[in-house]
Amino acid sequence: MAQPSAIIGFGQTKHAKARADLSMIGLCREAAVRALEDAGLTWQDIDAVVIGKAPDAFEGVMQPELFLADALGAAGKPMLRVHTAGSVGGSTVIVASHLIESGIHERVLAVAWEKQSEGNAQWGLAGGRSGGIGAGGAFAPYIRSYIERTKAPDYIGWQVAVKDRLNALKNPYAHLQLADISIEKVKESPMLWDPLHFLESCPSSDGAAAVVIASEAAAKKAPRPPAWILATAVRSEPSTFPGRDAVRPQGGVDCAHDVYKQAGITNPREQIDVAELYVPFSWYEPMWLEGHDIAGPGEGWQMVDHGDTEITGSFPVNPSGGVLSSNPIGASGMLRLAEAANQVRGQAGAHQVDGAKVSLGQAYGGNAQYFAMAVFSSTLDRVGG
Amino acid sequence: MTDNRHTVTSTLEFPYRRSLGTVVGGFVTGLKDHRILGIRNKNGDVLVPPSEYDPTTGDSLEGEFVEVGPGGEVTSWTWVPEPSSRHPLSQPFAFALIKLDGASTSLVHVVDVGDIAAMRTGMRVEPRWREEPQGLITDIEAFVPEGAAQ
Amino acid sequence: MPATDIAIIGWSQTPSVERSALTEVQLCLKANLAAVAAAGIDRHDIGFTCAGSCDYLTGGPFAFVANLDAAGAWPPISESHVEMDGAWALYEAWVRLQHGDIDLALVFGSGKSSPSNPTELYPQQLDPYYLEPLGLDPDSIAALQARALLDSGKATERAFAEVAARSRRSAKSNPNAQLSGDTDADTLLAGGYVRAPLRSHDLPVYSDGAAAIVLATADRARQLVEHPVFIRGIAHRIEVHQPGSRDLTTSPSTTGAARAAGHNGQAIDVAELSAAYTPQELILRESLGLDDKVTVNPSGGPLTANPVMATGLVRIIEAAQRVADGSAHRALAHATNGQGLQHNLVCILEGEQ
Amino acid sequence: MSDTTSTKVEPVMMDHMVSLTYVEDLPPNTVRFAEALVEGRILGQRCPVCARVFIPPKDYCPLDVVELTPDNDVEVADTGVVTNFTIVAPVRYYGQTKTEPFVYASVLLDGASGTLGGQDVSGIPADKVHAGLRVRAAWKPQSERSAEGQSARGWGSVAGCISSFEPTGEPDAPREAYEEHTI
Repeated sequence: MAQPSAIIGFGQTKHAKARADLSMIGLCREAAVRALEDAGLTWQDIDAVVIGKAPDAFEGVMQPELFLADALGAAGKPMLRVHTAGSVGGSTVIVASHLIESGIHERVLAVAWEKQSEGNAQWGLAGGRSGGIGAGGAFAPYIRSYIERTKAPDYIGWQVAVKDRLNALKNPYAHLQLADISIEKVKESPMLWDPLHFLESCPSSDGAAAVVIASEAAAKKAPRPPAWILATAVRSEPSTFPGRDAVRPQGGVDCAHDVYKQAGITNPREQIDVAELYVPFSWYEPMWLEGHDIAGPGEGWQMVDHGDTEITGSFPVNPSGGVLSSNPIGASGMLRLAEAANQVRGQAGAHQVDGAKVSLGQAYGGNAQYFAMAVFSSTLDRVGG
Repeated sequence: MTDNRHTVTSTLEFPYRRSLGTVVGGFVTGLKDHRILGIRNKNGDVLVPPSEYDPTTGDSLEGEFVEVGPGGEVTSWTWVPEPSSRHPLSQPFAFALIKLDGASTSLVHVVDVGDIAAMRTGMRVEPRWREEPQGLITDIEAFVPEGAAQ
Repeated sequence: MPATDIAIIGWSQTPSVERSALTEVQLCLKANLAAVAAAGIDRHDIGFTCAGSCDYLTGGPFAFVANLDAAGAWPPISESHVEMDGAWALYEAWVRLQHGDIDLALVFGSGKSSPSNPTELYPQQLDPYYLEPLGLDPDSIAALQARALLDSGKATERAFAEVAARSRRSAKSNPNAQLSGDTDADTLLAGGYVRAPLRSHDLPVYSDGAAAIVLATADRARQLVEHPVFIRGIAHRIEVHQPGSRDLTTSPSTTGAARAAGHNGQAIDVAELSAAYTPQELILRESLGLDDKVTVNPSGGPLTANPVMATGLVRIIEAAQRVADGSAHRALAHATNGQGLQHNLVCILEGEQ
Repeated sequence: MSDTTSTKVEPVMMDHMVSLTYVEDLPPNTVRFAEALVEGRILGQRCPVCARVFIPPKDYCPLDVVELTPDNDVEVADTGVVTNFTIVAPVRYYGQTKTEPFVYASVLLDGASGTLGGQDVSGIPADKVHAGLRVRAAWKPQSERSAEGQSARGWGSVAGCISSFEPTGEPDAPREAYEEHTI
């Protein structure tokens, strides 16, 4: 049976539009060195390295983990490269956790990254061709359907955009630091993909994230509290087919129920103290609250409207500022899981949610068709006993 | 469609702009001054090309650059009789591993000697510099037999 | 090493061809359908699926997403993808099966090399600062490795040619091979150099193709098939990237992977090695301690069929085939990733004790 | 935590053009689709298991995971309904030729189960485009039709033969008529 595993170290870069001071190597190492320091370990303590990133064409290096492997201390060790589109950062953590849970390794380093400034993600998303619509163009119709289905008022998206940017002010690593953000500014920002405004969209960032995942024995020796991984799950479904519900993809529903069941969660809204959800466009916050059955149909936007998802609310979402504040694509999913883990470790600093014991991290990718989710806890016990 | 196939051609093209950081950046900056830099690790080995880390341990290298070469010895080589559009020289040339004087590792580069018969393992070479440096590894246009650079 | 025994219970590969008009997903579908049928399972019983492919081969960022169609991803499935040869997808699935909550996994690998020119494409796979701007191509890296091997006195050009001739002869009985025929070293050595000291016979073919394997936990495997092929050990190791910073004449990562996979010099009957270049077979033989009694690449190996990103998975299939048909008691399969044998995986297969 | 970011020297950059050419054969399903389009016909493919009609044909059903053949090809109408859309302000990037906002609509053709994505809607102001709008294909003149836009990456394109979709003037389709097939 699976052995327990825990996140014992987390490091991330200062995310920025361009980290022109660093090579791709330097970017990954900045996060990895910080994760090792947090875990009180050195490169020599690591048994295996798992690397994740979104499409190679974003930086123009085919399988860049081949040249990054020894830069991440992997010489003489196993190295895996994961690629599951936008969810890849989450999948990378999960693949690494499996290496512990299977009993193969004691300490695994997982690194996820993107250096968007080297290339152009919109070009990449368009397959290098003209006429690309960007991720926002792909998701805007789904958002439009959500609004139509739930009769949500238009300001809900603006509220999420403001909340996440205010949260980012408490996170020194966040790319965007928009102290003067306001509903008015979001509403008045250019319409990019109707109904999405510029300020309802994620930035394009350079950044990396890294975590050290350890066995129970190794975690108990860690200098700081571990985040026990109570549950992980991934789900994939085809990009598009007749009858697909792209607003509430079945893969997202199934993935959520899988982690809830593993973790012993019967009432996610009550039993989860904080969630880091992959929200690259504002409306995805209420969409995932409903799509993961944290809120009932049409109730997700009401949670936003009532302030429940604020850092001081009853169900804080993205206290780190989320993808709306930093989007190094390949790393964004890992940041969600690792930020959620840091909350139950009590290590989240100024954006710590008081008393967080159980957290949810989620990443999605592709055409809202790839999901990677994890539940973390400050103890090894299942939620609800 | 000569053979009844429906063939489509597409090009994946993008002008990438890379930031090099201090170590690769220091190396290519050195090339502009006709200096080849390595970096020293904890064991005293001089790594060429230099890296921000020790490849065998992952440890950070704090940037003690060491000038090496410019001469060195070919430790392995092959001959490219028909260069592709991606190769740095249009005439036949050698790819070679070159251990520069003072270096502990070998650098991959090209050797321009005109004929395969002039190549051998152990031969001494030195850089021929590009007239207009671009901040790239190819600012060394090619290595040539020692004494032939002028 | 974890305790749960995992077995290979079904497999399939599409024939390796120089150019297929079918899309990668269509090739994957053929391989997956046949592997699932061979295992005699219902695809809905598969607990985990893992794929290996590379976007840059077909030039489409997110190309791998389309391959999901071939996995049978509706209703949604628990699935992952590595930007690596399918052999590493198999590794990930083998790890996942150790958890004990699922008992069947589907693994597939695929690649179409025909759309691109390897000499143009593969420099993109190298360090972008020091190597890629030189346009260093895979044949040249292999040639640097070959000359280092010659200079070390451990091999001769004739030995390279003998590997090629034997591989082509072996491929005659492999219906999936792209290149086969009767030849000998003298004939091959009469050819000119492509990258001295390598001639065209020393280089791999490039193929379009896909391969799939169904894995099962031991108990489930015994219920489903008469002769499950057990994975006795599987492990992999990577080395330093810069070719000038490592000894190209040996493969310590292969030695390390084999040891971690539990191979301690026991007799091996058949070895299927991802030696895309003839000198690499000699390097791998030494690194694995394989003597002349071991039958190496009875399929013809990557010199005769090389669906990049599935080549390693095909080695596991070919080795499993020899165990299943009784021609090998213990077989070793090897996969590689990157250039100049940078990253190596070893898998040890056996039949029922 | 240590701070390894602080290097105040001017960053050293490297410009690097990557240009890779790919030559592919179109798969048989796309060849049939492209050839029919030039003749003014739109081909779909009906899965005998689930009865869904996919356009363009893929030669397999991704839901039932069965292979399909030319025998499963069916013709669908060149009229249909806009099921969903957005108006895209084109992002600028290398190779992008679009400069003005454009309509990006999904069209469910009569007789099909899946939509054609990314279609232009003309003959109506962009702000009047809406879900439920009945449309008909605006075919290019026969002499200008080509297999342009077809690729081997799985999604056939009508762009070489159909320039856009135009309103038919019929009343809007009720939402129930297409709700299950919007994306």
